This record gives sequence, structure tokens and C-alpha cells, in this order.
Amino acid sequence: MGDVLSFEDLSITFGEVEAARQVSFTVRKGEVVAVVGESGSGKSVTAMSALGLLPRKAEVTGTIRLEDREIRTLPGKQLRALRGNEIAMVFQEPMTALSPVHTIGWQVAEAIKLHQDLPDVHKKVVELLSTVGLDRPEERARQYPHELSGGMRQRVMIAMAISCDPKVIIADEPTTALDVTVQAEILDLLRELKNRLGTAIVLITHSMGVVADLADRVVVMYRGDIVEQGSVDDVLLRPEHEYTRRLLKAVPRLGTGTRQAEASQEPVLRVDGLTVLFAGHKAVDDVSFEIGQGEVLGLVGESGSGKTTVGRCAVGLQKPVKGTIALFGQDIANLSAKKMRPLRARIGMVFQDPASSLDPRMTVAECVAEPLILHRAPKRNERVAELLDAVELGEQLKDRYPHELSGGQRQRVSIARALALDPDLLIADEPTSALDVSVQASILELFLDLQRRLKFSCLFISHDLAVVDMLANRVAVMYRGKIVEQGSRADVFGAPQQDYTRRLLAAAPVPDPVEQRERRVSRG
Amino acid sequence: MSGPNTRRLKRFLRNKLAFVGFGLLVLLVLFCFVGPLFYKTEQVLTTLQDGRLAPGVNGHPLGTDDLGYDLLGRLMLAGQTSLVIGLAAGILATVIGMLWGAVAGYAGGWVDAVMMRIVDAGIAIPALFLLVVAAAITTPSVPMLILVIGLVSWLVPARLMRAESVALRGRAYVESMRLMGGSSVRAIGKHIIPNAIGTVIVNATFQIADAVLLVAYVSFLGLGIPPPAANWGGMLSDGLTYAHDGAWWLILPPGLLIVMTVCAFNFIGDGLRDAFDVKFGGH
Amino acid sequence: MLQAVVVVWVVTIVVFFLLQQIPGGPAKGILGVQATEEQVRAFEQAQGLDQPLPVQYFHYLARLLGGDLGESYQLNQRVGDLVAARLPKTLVLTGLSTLVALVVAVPLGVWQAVKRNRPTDYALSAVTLLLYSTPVFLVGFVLLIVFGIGTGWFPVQAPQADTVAGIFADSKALVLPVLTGTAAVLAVFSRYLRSSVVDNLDEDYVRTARAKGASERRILARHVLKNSLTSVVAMLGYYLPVMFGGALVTEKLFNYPGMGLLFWNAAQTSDFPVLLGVVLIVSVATVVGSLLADVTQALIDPRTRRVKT
Amino acid sequence: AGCSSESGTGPSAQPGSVTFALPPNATPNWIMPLGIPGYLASYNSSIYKLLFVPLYTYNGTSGTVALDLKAGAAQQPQYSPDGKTVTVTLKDLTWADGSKLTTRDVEFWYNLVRFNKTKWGGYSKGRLPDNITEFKAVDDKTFQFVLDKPYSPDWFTANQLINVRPMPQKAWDKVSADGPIGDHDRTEAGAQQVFDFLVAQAKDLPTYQSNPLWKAGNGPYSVQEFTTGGQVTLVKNPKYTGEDVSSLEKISFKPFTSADAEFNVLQTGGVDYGYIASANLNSRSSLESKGYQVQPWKGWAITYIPYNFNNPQAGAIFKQLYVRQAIQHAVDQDSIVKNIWRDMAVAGYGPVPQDPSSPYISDTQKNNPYPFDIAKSKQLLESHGWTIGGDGVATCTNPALCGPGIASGTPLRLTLLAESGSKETDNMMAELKSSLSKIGVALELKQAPLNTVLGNSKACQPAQPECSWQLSFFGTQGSWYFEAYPSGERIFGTGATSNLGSYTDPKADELIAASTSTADHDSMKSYSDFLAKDLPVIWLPNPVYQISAIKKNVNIGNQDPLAAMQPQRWTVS
Ligand SMILES: Nc1ncnc2c1ncn2[C@@H]1O[C@H](COP(=O)(O)OP(=O)(O)OP(=O)(O)O)[C@@H](O)[C@H]1O
Ligand SMILES: Nc1ncnc2c1ncn2[C@@H]1O[C@H](COP(=O)(O)OP(=O)(O)OP(=O)(O)O)[C@@H](O)[C@H]1O
Ligand SMILES: [Mg+2]
Ligand SMILES: [Mg+2]
Ligand code: NI
Repeated sequence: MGDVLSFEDLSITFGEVEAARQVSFTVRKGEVVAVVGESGSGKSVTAMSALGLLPRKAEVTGTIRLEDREIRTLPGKQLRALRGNEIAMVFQEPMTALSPVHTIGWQVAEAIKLHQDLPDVHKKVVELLSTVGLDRPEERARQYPHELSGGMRQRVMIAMAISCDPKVIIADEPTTALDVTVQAEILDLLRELKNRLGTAIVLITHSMGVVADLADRVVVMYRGDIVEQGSVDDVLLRPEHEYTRRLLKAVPRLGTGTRQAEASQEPVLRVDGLTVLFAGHKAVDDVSFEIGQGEVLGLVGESGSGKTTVGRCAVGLQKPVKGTIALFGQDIANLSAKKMRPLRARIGMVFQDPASSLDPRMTVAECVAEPLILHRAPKRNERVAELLDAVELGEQLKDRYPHELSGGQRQRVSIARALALDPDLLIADEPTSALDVSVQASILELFLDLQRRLKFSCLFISHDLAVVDMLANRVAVMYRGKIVEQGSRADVFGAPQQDYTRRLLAAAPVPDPVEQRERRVSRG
Repeated sequence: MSGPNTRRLKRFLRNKLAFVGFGLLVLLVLFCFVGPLFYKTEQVLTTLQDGRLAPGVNGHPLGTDDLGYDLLGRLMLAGQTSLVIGLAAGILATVIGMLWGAVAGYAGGWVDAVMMRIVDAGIAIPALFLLVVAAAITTPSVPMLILVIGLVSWLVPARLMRAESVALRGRAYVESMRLMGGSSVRAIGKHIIPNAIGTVIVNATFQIADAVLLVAYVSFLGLGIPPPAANWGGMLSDGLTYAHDGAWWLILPPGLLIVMTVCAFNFIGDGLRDAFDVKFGGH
Repeated sequence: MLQAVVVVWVVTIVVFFLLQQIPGGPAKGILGVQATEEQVRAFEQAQGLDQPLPVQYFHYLARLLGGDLGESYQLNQRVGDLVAARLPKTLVLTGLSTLVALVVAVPLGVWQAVKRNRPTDYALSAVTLLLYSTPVFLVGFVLLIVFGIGTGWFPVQAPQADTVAGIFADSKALVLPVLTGTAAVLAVFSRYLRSSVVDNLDEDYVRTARAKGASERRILARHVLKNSLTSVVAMLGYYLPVMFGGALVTEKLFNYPGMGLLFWNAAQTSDFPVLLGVVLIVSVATVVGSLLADVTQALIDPRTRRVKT
Repeated sequence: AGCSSESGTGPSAQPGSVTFALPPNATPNWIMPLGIPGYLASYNSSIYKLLFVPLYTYNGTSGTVALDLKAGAAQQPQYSPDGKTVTVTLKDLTWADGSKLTTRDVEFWYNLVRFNKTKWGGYSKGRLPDNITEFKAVDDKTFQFVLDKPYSPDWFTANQLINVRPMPQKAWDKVSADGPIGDHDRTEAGAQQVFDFLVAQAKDLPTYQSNPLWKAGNGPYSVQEFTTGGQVTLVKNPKYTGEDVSSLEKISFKPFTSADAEFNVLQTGGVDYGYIASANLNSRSSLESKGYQVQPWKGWAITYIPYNFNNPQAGAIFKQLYVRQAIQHAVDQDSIVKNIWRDMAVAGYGPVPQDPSSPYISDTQKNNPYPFDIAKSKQLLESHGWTIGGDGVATCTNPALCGPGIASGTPLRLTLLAESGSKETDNMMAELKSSLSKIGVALELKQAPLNTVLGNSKACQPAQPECSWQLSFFGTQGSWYFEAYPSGERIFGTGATSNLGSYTDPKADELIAASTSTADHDSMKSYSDFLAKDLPVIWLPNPVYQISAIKKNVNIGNQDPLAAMQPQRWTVS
């Protein structure tokens, strides 16, 4: 009794692909069940099946029950009566999950009107919007999705989800696109809802921090199977299955870093008073820093704080309105394209998104060879083989196209390419944000190893504090275009001076439920 | 291991419509270019006495026209002109449009603004005007029609390509190549054009179909190629004047062939669109 | 806005200088074979054709800025008056055709998208493609033969009235020409809409709407359609010159003297002021059309709403 | 068919009223009997001649082209024996304001033309008004023109006096709309002001229906409707005092955008007097069953392809008479007429219109000196040193025989620029190319719109770049329409503007001069004989002016080869 939603022997296949096999678990009233597992393990399809939202070609067997009604076999009309009303869903992508041409108010109102007959829907809409913590709800209701930030949009999604007081909310990676501070707020919101309304929540996520923060129970999926389930403390602290252990081990933890700031040397990159305007808005405001020979500078900060822009300026992809950038002691503002070429050979860059930084029409080998061709390096083929070897990509992969690789493999290709010319400076822009934790772990390992061997200097951009903690010698924290704090890794993470840095550190959840609970309490 | 091209081919062949289109096109080409080798007819010297025969008379399966040319043979000859002009003009328009759009989109800034305002102006000038002026300045011939039709229809591909180019310019792989010291020419040639090729090829098939129609339209307006050359559009518009007498054989065959050609290229275009569609791609 | 003006200006230059490339100059075209040397000279003097080209262009531009499109060489009317008389006619015809085409194409395109890659979709695709690939003059001709001359259901001429009200009053006579115009663009619109709806059906917001419990019908009508229309509206703006070309055929077949015909005749006789005037108006209309399309698009799609300079 | 559908398009013409279909794209746009360049279209003069009676007019409705005194404003002109003075007596006609037509009205015309000759549409150097040295008013009804030299009376009346248009001096001799009437025309400056004022008024098309100037006429009709779109309705003028009284109450001229559109309307009975394209002749019986009769309207014209004798490449070839003869022998006019024009054209063998018959045509021309004969044609070339090669093209292999200026190895390759837009022309050109290829002449066809063809085919000197054209065809509607007297000074006289191919021959010039300046009728015959043999151009069949379709209850008599209309004489039964 008390099971609100239960899956029994649920199997889902897409033609050949078995996306989920014999999946069984239940969610009780007021309980949060987290579903974790590597990418493609069947988390989303399982969740989607509860609402009958799978594409037609999916074959589903097994039972899904809402309280004691079998819902998998319900006819369309009854199923629709259920959707949004008793089971609601919050989707991963807040950017695209809302219709761009309808107002927020209209979309929330629609969710209500489809199931309820209220005299004053507008009032209810405003109420809901303020419930999910949007300021000026009256005004927000009249706005369009593009006028809202990602976090706000995610709140709108939640407002829609709770509009009919559903029995279950399924939240599919509700915070992946958001930065830690916003993430923390969303999580608080979900928790509050659960407490107040007794809603059952199925939470799909790859962040163990989130799991630790919110979940009561955890279901671990691996290649379509549930390999382990149990209370959050049991699973996170005392994992039984081999895969769960591997997964947890791969999660980077803040406060485990070891690298020290090194003695100041001739700076490879010096940025002074950098200011960048986008449509009159200061994306980067008077930023100055240096990176010495062989040093890794971690650049952290919330989403949109200007990290990528700083990185792009450093290599001349973006023209600043003010400030100087000196590469290897030369001010690049005064360099002609021709003089710039030899400098370019000494810089490598790994872009934020591994998928888009490789030309989909070039093979792995061609991608890696491109800088060699551009700078007419000798013995190209040998060098490519050597590089692929260095990033642990086998010979058999060299003729594949990027879309035939996994995310991790793609990231390695772009690292190999960045290192092709033995750069003295590497700019790595969130090289792991698109990856799942296990893949991320292997890339970070590789990176550390290469950096130790090749001794290149590096600007390492990330919003994941734990990752930076692991790699950086020194850390700079950006907030709204400004560097608010910089110093050695140990200083910044160990004894933050600035309020913002402290908030950032506090907001980052740790994948330990006990510790996380304490942190939450201390945060207040 | 299968490269993206073989996979694309498979996807293309799996699309039934595309397959039908491709089959149609092969048939048409065979009819126009191989047909005359087996079905030999006089298409230069006139025989006025034999003019305007109904189908079947004197061994002319589709009858003859005013000048005594065998109509079936004429359809083949006309098809060569229509297909050649259609293909060449479509490709010309696509190539010009592609390069123009790629450069404009890639360069951005004022170069882009100037180049695209030229395209805007071109779009704003009715194609009819350019056709009329071209007909007045030069005399119609196959190369001339190819050039003119190519020149009036490159604007849309240019627009399309520019949009692609703008989007691709910002892609990290183009930026990374530039960052590594690559030139603009390489960026356009090696990255931007190849990555927009799907859109471009699909558009090219539509351009070809449109060019075939435009030849018909131009003939209707009396700007066609002088006799004894022929094209389907010209035959169709000539035939129309006899339609009041129920001379279906003058209208139906060229009309049908035009429709078949346009459909064939459109089907192929649809198939290619699917074949190049990234959403269909992936694993 | 400034760019729009520049576009129109470029058009005037291109057109003006292109026209000068026509061999023989306008005099022969206007005056005919029998013209004497004296007539040619008198004509050229009267029209200022004996002056150097740039001077002629400047005169033209100066008058144009004063709102004067000049005077036809041979129609004995001011180009402005000619256009004022013909433009509404063409607008009525193309406007109605477009409207009818949209009214048919929207449900058709949506339906095809819903049934995509199934027999219904293929069948409808075949029908629209058939329409698309049949030259306009053939469509108009068949309509005329069947419904005009054959059955006598509809008049074979478009309304002959000179006023817009008069044209609408003769609504029966509008049927065939409007249908001809419709056939020309219907296929394009419906194919466009189909692919747009297909794209939109893949969007995440559709999934969101489904998760809310909205019916498929509601999703199409309230969500997808509005999103799809933005791209169709953008296309409409650029379709103007194409429709103008198509209008000529309808005008010739249905005895309806509009802009297409005015232009065509001027081209036949080298009536440069009329040619220039018509091309100018059409290009302005195109530019205005795309601006309007932008505005409409902004009305539908808030993302494109931004301050224009 | 049986159902009543359109309004006002009943199956037969309404009593007393006729709807006439104007040619495609013809919109009447000039009302003043004094034309300026650009506004001389025949449908304009057809209309204003019915409002303002011309001094003389010719027509061919009787079967030959002759002076039609009934439709003119004067008695037969009298020429003095020396041929240098012509005396004209006016008829009793009344202007709309009730005043009589007087010699002052003729003088008014003469003054305006004399002082504004370069602006006048009918001017050509040496002709009117240059060849009149003096206007003498004998009295109110009689005047004399004194000529600068003797002219052929036939020529002068038919080609010069027909341009004289008495105009209502008492209504029009002013310089502004509400200015006083006076003798402004008698001074040069005044005449110019009056001319400019009248032209400005005539340029105001929208006011044609209302402007009092245009209501001042003396003709059998007056304007009821004259729209800018070209719709014109004339009604019988009750005040007309002449002898050519209209039996029709009303005639409407209806504009059409294309022949197709006209044909569609014709089929539904929407016009009483229309036309069809020759391609639609197959529908003849269906039209006849709908109450129409189909009649060719033959034109007073000839159709030809000029040789450009000054072309640097082909000029020398064209100058050889045997080449021109060979080419003419290769033109199968009879088959072209029958199969391409479907008998709606008349084979032509010389410079005088072949049909209707006239006293001007020579027997030589009538009997075709160069009948279709490929063998003969081939033989002509071969006997002059040309040999047909493997590619089917003849080359000159014996320059001594070929003629001066033709080098050995010169191929017989010619280019022909032809008018586009007509199926019949396309076919005729294809036929020409085909038959010429049989005698070893390779003809390259190019097509362009009519005015490009005209622009490209100018009389020129060999060194000029515009002399690159070799052959040119612009005769879909007939190459040259004559005035009543078909003399050829403008097309075949040395140095004449419309002598496009720069044909020149002293004998021809002599004969032409004789035909225009002596009273001798045979001078035209000799001219016709000589040019039929000398082949200044390739003679081709002359297409009819139009193929008319006329309601059976409308009786129009013969159609006028001069392409004018006499609706006042039509009857509706
Ligand atoms: N529409 C579909 N067609 C075919 N296969 C699909 C489809 N949707 C999902 N799959 C497959 O089903 C499997 C499970 O996918 P699912 O989206 O549930 O993964 P996930 O666990 O949510 O991964 P992620 O963490 O990356 O979101 C994958 O192998 C995926 O490729
Ligand atoms: N091309 C651009 N045009 C206009 N604004 C831009 C552009 N690129 C970035 N911005 C804006 O500049 C600010 C900083 O962006 P930047 O990409 O540097 O952030 P970031 O710190 O890298 O964020 P994230 O963690 O999400 O990658 C943001 O407000 C962003 O919206
Ligand atoms: Mg997922
Ligand atoms: Mg970034
Ligand atoms: Ni398509």
C-alpha cells in the first residue's frame, strides 16, 4: 500500500535495441526515487513510458500502475486525462521544452484548463508562478520563454507540472543545464513541494550530488537493467553492485585536490584589464590574470559569467574593447595575421562541446592532421598515429567519423588535435561538461597525465568545482564578468575570501547523502 | 565498417519516392538520349506535305507537327534540350549561389551586408524582367538559356547557403581550424561547403525541376530557342493553340514528360533530404 | 529600413543600365519599321534620349525622388497613373490566389505532416507535385476549356471593371483566374508547410504539450501551427516577385490587364519608363513584402521581435 | 453552352450596335487627328477618322484600293497640267458647334504642321509639308497647294494629301484651355504654342471623354466612352451633315490582353467582330456553328527578308543576282501558304502587294519569275563555281565564276535574325532553313523580339559594327504596309531610311522616281517588273492582316486592305 507509481517487469525495445529489460520499481507517496546510471542506460525511456510518450515504434511489455490502475493499456482519451493531471513530467531541456510563440501564462493556463474547470484560471496561474519562486508573477505570465533565463524556464516547467496537484512528478534531469546555484534553488523547490503536497517524485539525474541532496531511494540502471536499488544511504555509501561502485568512484569530489601553486615564472599568457561588450552589456569586465610556464589556471564561475569569452579573447577569437593580451610576451593586438601564425602553432584549444568542435565530415585522422597540414609539419602520418596513441585511441578508430564515436572518444580526439603541434599553452573550455561521470573521469586522468608529461600551461575553464580542484594549480573565480577572487587552489577552495565564492562552494552538492544533509542544514 | 556515404546511399534507396524518382529520371534519360538511336526520325528537313498528321498515320505513332516532323522523335530531341538546360542551369545556379552565400555568410560584417543586399535586389527584380532583357540583348540558344536561367535562379540558393554559412561559421570546428592558423579559403572550401552540401544538393534538385519549368515558361512567352531545335515547354505551348480541336497528342505527351521530369527531381530531392538529414543519422 | 532603400536604389541602377543594353534603343521599338529618321530624332529629343546615360539616369532619379515615375513612351499616360490603375487589379488577383492557396495548403500540409511517409502523404504529395510541375499556362488553359468554354459555368474573362469594388462585384468571373493563380502556388505552400510541421512535431515543446494531456488535435491547432506559420510567412514575403511573374500568364489568358501585362507589353515595345516603373514598384513591393513578413513574423514569433534601426 | 451565363454577351449582336475586338494589347490612346511620333497606331486613326473627317481617304472595300470620296471632306482634287498645283474643293460639313468646314480649317492644319514639322508624326524630309511651297485659299470652300516640283497625281493624293486633316480652327486655335480663339497659328511662335497646347491636351487620356476640344468633330460618330484601359464606344453623331451617314447606332472597341483571351471570349459570343489565330482555324466549323463567319482580312502589304548588301562577309555574295535567284527558287511559297499559314497568307513575288489586284502590278511579278525549283536553284549555284561539300554546305571553288569579292573556299553560311513569338514565323523560318540546306546554303537561325530585330537591322555602312546582320525577318504581321499608292521610294530607294539592306540600283532608282513624279501609270508596272526580277530582298508570302470572325448578322462588306474600318457602312440585321 502507498505505492503511487509502480513498474513491473517493464521491457522496452526499439527494433533490435533493448532499451529497458524487466525493470521493476515503485514510488511511494511523498517519496523521491532517483534513477541513475550511465548515459543510454534506459532511464528516460522508462520514465517516458509511464505517460505513454514513447514513440510509436517502441515496443513495451510489462505493467505500469498508478495506484491500482493499470495505465499502460489505457486508451488514448483516458491516458490523456491522466497526463498532467495525475502524472506530470518535467523535461530535461528547459530551452526547447516550451513553445517559443506562446506566453508563459498561456502555457501554464493550458495545463490547468485541460483538466480543470476553474472560474479564474489567471489567478491560479499567477499563484503557481509565485509558488515556484518567480518574482513578479503577473508580469512573467505575459512574457515569452526567450525572455526568461534557463532557471526561470525550468521553474515554469515545474509550475506546469504541479498545476493539477499530480500524484507523481517525473523529473528527467531537471538541473543538468543549470549552474550550481540555480540548481540548488530548483532542488529546494522540489523538496518543498514534496513535503507540502506529498507528491511522489521520480528523479532522473547523473549528478550524484543531486541524488544525495534530494533522493530517498536510488535505482541504478546499467545497459537497460536495474542493477541495484535501495535507500540513498545504502546505495551511495555502501554500494553493492560492481557498476555502482565504479560509478561512485568516478565522481570527482571537492577537497581532494593536491596540486600546488608553483613559483612564479615568465608568464605564457598575460591578460590585463580585459573588457568585452556584447550589445552594450559587459560580458567581461576588467579581467586580469597570468598563467605561468607549466601552470594550470582553473577558471570557475556560474553559467554566463564570461568564462568562455575570456578564453576566446585569450587566443584572439574575440576582439576585446579594452585591455591587453600578451601571448609569450607579445601583445596580440599589434600582430598581423601573418605574424600571428607562428604563435598559433604554440596554442591548442579544446572547445566546450566536443561534438561541435569536430567537422562531422572528416575522419578522426583527418581532424587530428588538420593543424599539421596547416603548419606544414613533416611526417604527418606518424605524428597522427602517435597522438592517437597518446590519447588512448586505437588504430582502428582513425578512419571513423566523429558521429561514430562516443562522447568520450570525441573529446579525446579534440584533445589530440589540440596537442598536435606540441603547444605551450592549452585552453580547455569545459572539456568534460557534456560527458557522463565515468567518461569524464577517464578524460581527466588522461589530461593530468599528459600535462605532467608535456608541461604545457593551461587555462582550464569549468563550472564544476570538483574537477577544477583536481587539476588546477591556481584558481580564478568569475562572477558577472569580473574575477572576484583568484589565488592558489588550496587558498580559494580552502579559505574563500569572497562571499560569492563561498556561496558557490556551498551550492555544489556532494555525493554523500549524510554530508549533503549536514551542508543543507548549515546553509539554512 | 560503413562510411557515411554508403549509409547515405542506403537511406536514399530505402526512400521509396526517391527510388521512384531516380527510376523515372533514368527512364527519361534513356528515352531522350538513347531513344533516337533506335527510333530514327528526320528532325531538320521539313516535309510540309506530311504536316499535321494524326497519331498512327503514315507510321508516325504520335503524328506529326505543322512542318511534318515526327512528334515522337521530336519529343526525344526536345527532351535533350529540356534536360540539358534544366540540369546545367540548376547546377550553375546552385554553384554560384553556393559560393556567393558561403563567402557572404562566412565573411560577415559589411561584406555580408553588401553581398546580401545585392541578392535582395536580385530577388526584388522580377525574373521575368531579366529574361525579357536577356532575350532582347542576346538571341536564345542552349548555352544562353542555361546562363540566363542560371543567373536568375542563383539567388535563393545563395540565401540558403548564407544562412548555413552563418550557422557553420560559428561552429567550433571552423573556429578551431582558424585558431590553428587556417585560412578563410580553407574554412569555406573544406568545412563550410562540405557541411552544407546536404541542403545544397536538395536545393539543386529543386532548381533543376524549376529550370525545366522555366524553359517551358520562357517558350510560352516566345523567348525560346529558334527552330528546328525544340523543347518540351515549347512543344506544350505550341500544342495548346491546337487544343480547341481536341489534338490531345500535341499537349499530353510533352505535358506528361515535363510533369515526370519535375516530379523525378523533386522525389530525388526529398530522398536526398532524408539521406542527408542528421536527425535520421546517428546510431 | 535604410537597407531597404539601398536595395531599391540598386534595383533602379541595375534596371536602368540593363535596359540601355537592348540594341537599337527604344525609338525603333516604339515607332516601328516605318519610322522615318526625322521621327526617330524627334522622338529621341522629346524623351531626352540624346543625352549621355549618366545624365539621363540623374534626371530619372531626380524625378523619381520627386515621386514622378515618368511618362510612358507610347501609352499616352503617366507611369504613375498606369500603375495606379493596374496594381490594385493584380493585387486583388494575387491576393485572392494566395489566400485561397493558404486556406487549402494549411490543412493539407498539416495533414500530410501528421500522416507523413504513409500512403495518404504520398498520394497528396503526388497531387501537389502534379500541380507544381504543371506549367501555369496549362492549368489555366485546362480550366478555361473545361469550366469556361466547355460547360459555361464560369465566364472566360476575369472581371473587366476598373475599380476594386467592381472586380469583387463580378465574383463569378474571378473564379477561374483565382484558381489558376492558386494552382501555381498551392503546391509550394503545402510542401513548405508540411516540412515545417514535420520539423515542429519533433520539437520538445510538443512532448511537453502531450505530457500536459493535450490532444493531438489541440497540439496541431494551438501549438504546432502557430510555430510553423512563422516560416511560411517569411517565405510569403519573398514569393511576391514569383507571383508577379505568374500573374502575367493569368492576365494574358483571362483578359485582365494588370501589372504583369503592362510590364510585358512595355518590354515588347521597349517602353522604358513603364518597364522601369513596374520593376521599381515590384521591387518596392517585394521589399515592403519582406518587411511586412518580418512584422507579421514578429507578431507570431516573439523571438524575432527586436528593435529595427 | 445553352445556359445563359455572362451578361451582355448574347448569341448575336444587338440591333444597331457592334462590338469590335481590338488587336492584342492595342489600347486606343490618341484622339487628335494630328499625330506625334509614337502614337500613330492604325487603331488610333481608325477611331479619330470617324470623329474628324479627313480631307481624303482611300480604301479597298470595293475590291481595289481607291480614293473613297464619300468618306472624305473634299471633292476630287484637280492637278494643274504641269503637275505643280493642286486645287481642292471642300464639301458641306459642319463642326459640332454648327459652324461650316472652311478652307481656314485646312490652313489651320497646314500652319500647325508647317511650323512644327519636326514634332509632327507624319514628317519626313522632302515630303509634307516641305513639298508644299504655298497654301492659297481661293474662297471658303476652295484652296490650292502649290508644290515645289511636279509629282505623280496618284502618288500625291494617295500618299500625301491623305495626311491633310482639316481641324476646327474656331474651336482649337488657342494657346490655353480658356484662352481666346484667334489667328495664333498664322505666326510661327503662335503656331508652336497652339501645337504644344493641343498636344498637351491630347496627352491627357483620362479627359478624352469630357474635354470639349474632342467634342468639336464633324464626323459620323462622337465619343461616348473612352477609357484609359482602351475601352472605346462611339455613337452615331446626330449632327453629322455629310453623305456617309452611319447605319449603326453604336460601335464599341474592346481591348484584349492576348489573342488567346480574345479567342476564348469569341467562343462564348462576347464580341461581334473579332479574330482568330491561324492555329485555331481548325475550330472554324465550331465557330461557324456558333454564328460566326470566318474571313481573311488581306492587307495592302508585302513581306520579305532584306539582304544586307553592306555586310562585310555576306554582302559580296548577296550582290550576286544568281545567288539571290537561287535562294528565291528555293522558297516554296505555295506550300508555306498552304501548310504553315493555312491559306491565310498570299504568296508574293515582287514589290507591289499581290492581292487585291491593282493596276500597278506587272505581269512578271504576277506570274512569279522564280518558281520553287530546287534543281534549278542548285544548278544556278553550281554553274557559278559553288560546290556542295561533305557537310552539305556549298563553298566557292571557282572564284572567277563566283563573282567579285568572293574568295575561294568561302562557304555559303548565312545568319538570319528572325522575329520571335509567332508559331507561323518559327515554322516558316524552319522551312526556309530546311529548303536552303538542300541547295547547300547553311542558314543559322537566331530569334529575338520584334523590336530587337528592328534595332539590329539598320541600314549601315560595311565598316560599322551594326552592319553585322546578314538577313532579317520582321514580317509576322507583314513587313511593309503601303499607303494607297504602293511606290517603293522608302524601302528600295538608294539611301532611304527603311531600305534596311542598303539595296542600290540605278535602274531601280530611276523607276521609283518616275513612279512618284510622273502621271504615267506604267511607271509603277515597270518598277514592279524590275524589282520582281532583281530581287532586292527574299520575297515571302504576305500574311493576312487578320483572320476575322464576324457574326453572321453583321454585314461589313469587304474588309479594307489598308487596315482601316468604315463602321458607318456596316449593318446589323
Ligand atoms: N526513439 C528511439 N529510437 C531508438 N532507440 C531509442 C530511442 N529513444 C531511446 N533509444 C535508445 O534507448 C536506450 C535508452 O535511452 P534513454 O534515453 O532512456 O537513455 P538515458 O538513460 O536517459 O540516457 P541519458 O543519460 O544520456 O539521457 C538508448 O540505447 C537509446 O539509444
Ligand atoms: N556572441 C555573443 N553575442 C552576444 N552575447 C554573448 C555572445 N557570447 C556570449 N555572450 C554573452 O556573454 C556573457 C558571457 O558568456 P560566456 O559564454 O563567456 O559565459 P560562460 O561563463 O562561458 O558560461 P557557460 O558556463 O554557460 O559556458 C553571457 O551573458 C552571454 O550571454
Ligand atoms: Mg535521458
Ligand atoms: Mg562557456
Ligand atoms: Ni520536397
